[in-house]
Amino acid sequence: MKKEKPRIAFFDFACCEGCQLTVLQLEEKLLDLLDHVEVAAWRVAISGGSDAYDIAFCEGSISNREDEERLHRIRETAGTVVSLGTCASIGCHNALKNQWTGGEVLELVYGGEAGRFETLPARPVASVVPVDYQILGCPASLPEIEIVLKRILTGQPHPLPNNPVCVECKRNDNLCVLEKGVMCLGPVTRCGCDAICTSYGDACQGCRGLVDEPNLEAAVRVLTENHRHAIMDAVARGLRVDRERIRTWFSLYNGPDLQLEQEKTGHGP
Amino acid sequence: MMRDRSLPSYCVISPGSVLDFTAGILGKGPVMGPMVRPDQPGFHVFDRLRRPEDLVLEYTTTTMPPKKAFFPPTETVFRFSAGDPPNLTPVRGDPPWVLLGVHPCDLSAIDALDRAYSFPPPDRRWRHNRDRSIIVGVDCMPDEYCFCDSLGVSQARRPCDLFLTEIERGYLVETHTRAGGELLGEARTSNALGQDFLEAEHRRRQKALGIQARLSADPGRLADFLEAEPFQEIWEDIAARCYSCGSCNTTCPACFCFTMDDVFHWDLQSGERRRAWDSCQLLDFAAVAGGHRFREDRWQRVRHRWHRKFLHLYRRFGRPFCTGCGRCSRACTADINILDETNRIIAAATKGRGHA
Amino acid sequence: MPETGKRAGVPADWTYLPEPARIVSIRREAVDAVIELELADRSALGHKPGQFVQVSMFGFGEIPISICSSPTRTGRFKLCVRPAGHVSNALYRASEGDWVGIRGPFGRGFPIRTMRNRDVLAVAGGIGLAPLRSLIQYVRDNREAYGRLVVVYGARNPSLILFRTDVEAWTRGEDVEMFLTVDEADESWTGRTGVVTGPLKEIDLSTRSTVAAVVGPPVMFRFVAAELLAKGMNRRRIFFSLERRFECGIGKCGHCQLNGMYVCQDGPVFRYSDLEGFSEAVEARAPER
Amino acid sequence: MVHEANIHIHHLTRVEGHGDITAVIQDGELKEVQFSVVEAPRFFEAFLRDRAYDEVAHLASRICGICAVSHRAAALKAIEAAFDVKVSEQTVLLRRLAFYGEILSSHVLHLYFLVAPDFLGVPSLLHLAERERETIKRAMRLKRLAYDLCREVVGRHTHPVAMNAGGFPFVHDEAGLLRMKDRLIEAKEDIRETVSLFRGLSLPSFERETEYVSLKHPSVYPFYGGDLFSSESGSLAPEAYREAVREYVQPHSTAKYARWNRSAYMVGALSRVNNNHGLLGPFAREAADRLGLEAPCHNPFMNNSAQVVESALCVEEAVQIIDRLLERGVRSEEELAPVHPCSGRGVGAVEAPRGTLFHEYAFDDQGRCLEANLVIPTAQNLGNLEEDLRSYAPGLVDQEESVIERALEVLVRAYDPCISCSTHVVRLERDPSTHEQAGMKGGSTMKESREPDEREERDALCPECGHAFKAYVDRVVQDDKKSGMRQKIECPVCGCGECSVVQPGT
Repeated sequence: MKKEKPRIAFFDFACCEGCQLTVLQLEEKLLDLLDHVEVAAWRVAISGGSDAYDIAFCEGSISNREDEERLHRIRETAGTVVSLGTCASIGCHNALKNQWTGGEVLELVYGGEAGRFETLPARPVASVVPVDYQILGCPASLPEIEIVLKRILTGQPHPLPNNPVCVECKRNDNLCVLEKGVMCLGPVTRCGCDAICTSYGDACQGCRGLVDEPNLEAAVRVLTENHRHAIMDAVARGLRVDRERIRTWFSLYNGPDLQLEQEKTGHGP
Repeated sequence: MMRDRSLPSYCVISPGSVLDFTAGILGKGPVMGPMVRPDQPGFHVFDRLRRPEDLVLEYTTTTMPPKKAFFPPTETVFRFSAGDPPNLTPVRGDPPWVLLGVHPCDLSAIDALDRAYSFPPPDRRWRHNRDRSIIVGVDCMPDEYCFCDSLGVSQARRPCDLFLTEIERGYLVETHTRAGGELLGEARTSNALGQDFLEAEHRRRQKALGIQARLSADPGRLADFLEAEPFQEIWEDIAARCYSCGSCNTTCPACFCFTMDDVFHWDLQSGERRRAWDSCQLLDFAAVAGGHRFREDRWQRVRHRWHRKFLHLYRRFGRPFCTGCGRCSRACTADINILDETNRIIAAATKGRGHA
Repeated sequence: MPETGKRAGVPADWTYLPEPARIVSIRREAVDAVIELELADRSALGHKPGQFVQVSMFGFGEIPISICSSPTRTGRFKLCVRPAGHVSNALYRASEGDWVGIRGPFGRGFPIRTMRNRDVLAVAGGIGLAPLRSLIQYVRDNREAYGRLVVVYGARNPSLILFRTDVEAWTRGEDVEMFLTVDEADESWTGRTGVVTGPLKEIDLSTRSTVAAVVGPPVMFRFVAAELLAKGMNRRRIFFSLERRFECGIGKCGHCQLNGMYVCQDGPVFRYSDLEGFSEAVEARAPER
Repeated sequence: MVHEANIHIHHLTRVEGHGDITAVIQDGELKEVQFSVVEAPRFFEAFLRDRAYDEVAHLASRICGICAVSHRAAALKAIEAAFDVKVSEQTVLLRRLAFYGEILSSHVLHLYFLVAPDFLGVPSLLHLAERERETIKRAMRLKRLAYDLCREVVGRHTHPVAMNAGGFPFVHDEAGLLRMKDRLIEAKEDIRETVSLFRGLSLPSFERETEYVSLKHPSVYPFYGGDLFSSESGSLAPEAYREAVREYVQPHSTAKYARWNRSAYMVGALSRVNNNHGLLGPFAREAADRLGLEAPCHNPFMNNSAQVVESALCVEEAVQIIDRLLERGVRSEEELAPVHPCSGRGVGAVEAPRGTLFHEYAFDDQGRCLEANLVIPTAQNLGNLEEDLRSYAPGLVDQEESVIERALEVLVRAYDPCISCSTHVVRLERDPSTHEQAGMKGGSTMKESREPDEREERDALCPECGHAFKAYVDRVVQDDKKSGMRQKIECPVCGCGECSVVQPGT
């Protein structure tokens, strides 16, 4: 059964490289990984690099033509393409600029010079080339990276986790942050992060994207009307909690998803 | 087991002796009890007790129920490694917990799980963990979400070994099993006097009075209603507000659904099978390979929750799988209150039929 | 109701621990594989037609698969796997000599007692033929104890016909009345086309002495039941085998709950009359009452 | 001997982000040397607008996976300044502790994974698996220690959680802090070994004096804050950073450049050590002495040594902070310093691993961000890096091409450039002219700064000297602006008299 080790490569596009750094946190397990793969290219860690690889991890969003071409070359070379992290998988905050057209965003930043520059709407990897595995998270969570690596190496698919963050949060025995006066997107956000933010008493900002069939209508109503503590807290601080605010908040990571959801159900937040 | 006719027996333990008593148990094995987690001041969790002074016996309901002592949120069921045939090593369950400070509602929930998991064929993991455990109950004071009284569990004792009721002199201790008596062992106790019983009785009355929230029909009638009528509008109305986040199930002391999955170790030859809590409110709960989901619509899942708790399991085990602890209402991210909604169902069923 | 096999060496103490079983042979057909298994201790599985086992591909997970061989044949048993999820994919790709894990058999099988001395009508849609094959073989192996054996089998297209050799043998065999139909024919197809209700209409059943076993996709039940009822069959003599998600097989994990019943223990074979009033068994998917 | 060479190192490896080095040698003479950032732009300053302040803090850490704590802290300081929030001493101590985790992890990553292979002659640390198992293990241990310190304080290293405006919404575990303390003390041995390793590596003896800029604090090593300090011109309040830091754009690079008094300045570990030498504790000083690092040091390669010294400092001071926290007792900050958003503007300046980092935001009364300006260490360093390359490369022209290539790479790596941080990178066609980018003007919003005249201003930038002079203009003509006068100003650098800016009146 022993065949040649598959060759693995890491590439980054518009991103913070935090997901690759998270992979580096495998530490001793990196050596385990090296029992099963050869590293063909990993710019952050290794000089040189080879153009022959089987598994390509792509981090970051695609937002210019050069990157788009680079990604196409990667897709042609690699048998397996993995989008690593939320930027690569759903666009993340890079896609926030997409709410404006390319011209507008440039206008916003570069004023009269806009004509000199080129930018494309930031897109997840899967919108440019077919992707075999998706890993969510900003940054991707180390246990999930491990699981996906193992699944790739054993030929298993990795369906996106489809439970809301609440499930993992409760398994961690946490008091709901909503009860502590923190507004939270956990109930409509995909889990897989082990509810790290809420476990530390922070709000879930939805970095892993929406679950399938989220009840957005309920989410908006809950966040604007029902939230005993959280709303009281916000109001006490002189903040308006209205649909507009919630809608902006949802778009933090879910811009593209929200659009889809809106098209599908005819309503969104 | 032969019934010990001398049980229950009574004695009184002073607050100071409770500390010694706890310290004594801590010396013998792992103990779980309600305590304040430093990062969540003001709220209590069941967790492993390491210092006797951390135990809090007067507390409002914990966020998560004590069932995790016997059925952890995630656990390894067995390990496998390559071989001819492959080696399968069962992973024994949790340590034999002494579970301290369990409220009557949670005792009742453990009893419910005992029945469900012992129903043939039994879940031997649960039985294994339960058989080795000792449970010390404690009486509680209800909050606005509690409606245990209308489900008849506010004075539940089964399956505890010892039960404490706070009185002037400390705690009135009821010994319900021989194991409980052994646990009490050398703890400094005094005889229970008439006054102590009166006080405990008074406290129970106070508690009953304190429970404002009530189910407006007894569980048996509720089951009949649920069986007889569709209540479609009510389910759809709840579903419109529900996120399907599963918090109601994951905080429920009487829910016991789970899911299993495998992980490989890094040699990619060996690995383990893990079990984790699941929730029937989640979209994929009833999904089968190929993608078909039985109970695709949110309202079907909402209905399933009520039906399961108050109808199906009621019929099978003769009791609702709800103890009125109110955790799900507290935890609901969308403020759906199980009691209010249930009373709505009862009201809809009894409308035009006279009284509830 | 067996909680797990009652054979020697089974660690009855450990509810979720499988027994190793070796793949003796594997025959891949168009989109299915028929896998023949033997338990590590070579003991018989001891199942009834219509029961299922929980099959583990270690490292991949565990799935329920109905047993497609009859207990009357050998100590070994066969499973028919259609790759639909990652466990079944892995199983489909497995090789002879590989080890899997087995728990079970679980559930109630087909009512072979009720069927005794009566006519048996087996209606299969798609992969539903797998559990029925176990019943068909069983009836054929105990031929004198049963009346007519009528098999109606519908596949989506000719390439998706399961157990081709068996189907051919049944077609030829004098002890079976075989009706085969496909939804979508191709050029080579000379047989019947259309859904299973087509042949059902034609068959002349002695409704009073027939017991029907129906296995197929959820959408099939409604039409088949309607047809059988129209023929005058008693709803107590119509049996459905339901598909649900099973994780534990012993009525604990909750995934397969159908009203007050656990499909894994109380089913998967149900009397149609018992499903009536079960909103989730019949609504939208199953026959109108 | 190379007389003609066209060196182009595309997508330099073992740095954070994407950068190219270009060197052109003709007739044995260095004609051109450039370091270009080719990272895809991410437009943070654009999309931070309209975001609520807590989202701003959340997004800010996403600028960089390696300096996430710094970015988050800079954003929090800016937000807290804008809303006039005073955080507790405990919060400050914990934030400082998080910095030690981040600085240590960043330095260890850079030193062991990115730099050491250069000197050990391998393509990566992973290639040492056999030969130098101890070295690898030590690197892993230190990295794990740094990550765990971050985990203990802010949940994780990359993109801290629960590090919020006003304080932490959870209570830190004293037992966990105590365990960290023990591990930090144990780690001193690993730090000593690290000092020995880097002491044994011979660094090029190249020197070029430049302007060293960092924060400076009277009593605490200034990662978390202090006054802005330049080795040339002394102290300045951080809020006044715009008076000194002038950002501009070079056509060959998508990251912004910056200048101060000189045409370029340096930030980072070396600048910090140069400017705060007196604050090194005994353990860090021991490291500095063993490495021969004395302030002021003008050898940019010694930035690596300064990083080792700072690693020692992190371990040393983290222990002190934990002691201080445990002594006070870690308490719930249930009454977090309440954050009441109001219309305002704030600047947050911290020392990220690679140097001084500025975040500036303006908010409306609902705490929504109106505008954002982020000045990143690597951007500030790029000018100085190029000047170093320009002065270092001529000494190499006689070498083999591969040797030059490697030497230039090593110099770039010494700066530890973190290119993903480049928040407001631009993409320019190759174009001979140099363009200055619109910065933020005090009191005005970005929109206002984009008056039609701005185009005129940009077009007038100096094609000769390659240096924008908007900084100069901003400073010089600030007063005149108030008079509403329009003024034509010539480039003070090249003196060609042809390039000029028409400064719009208000």
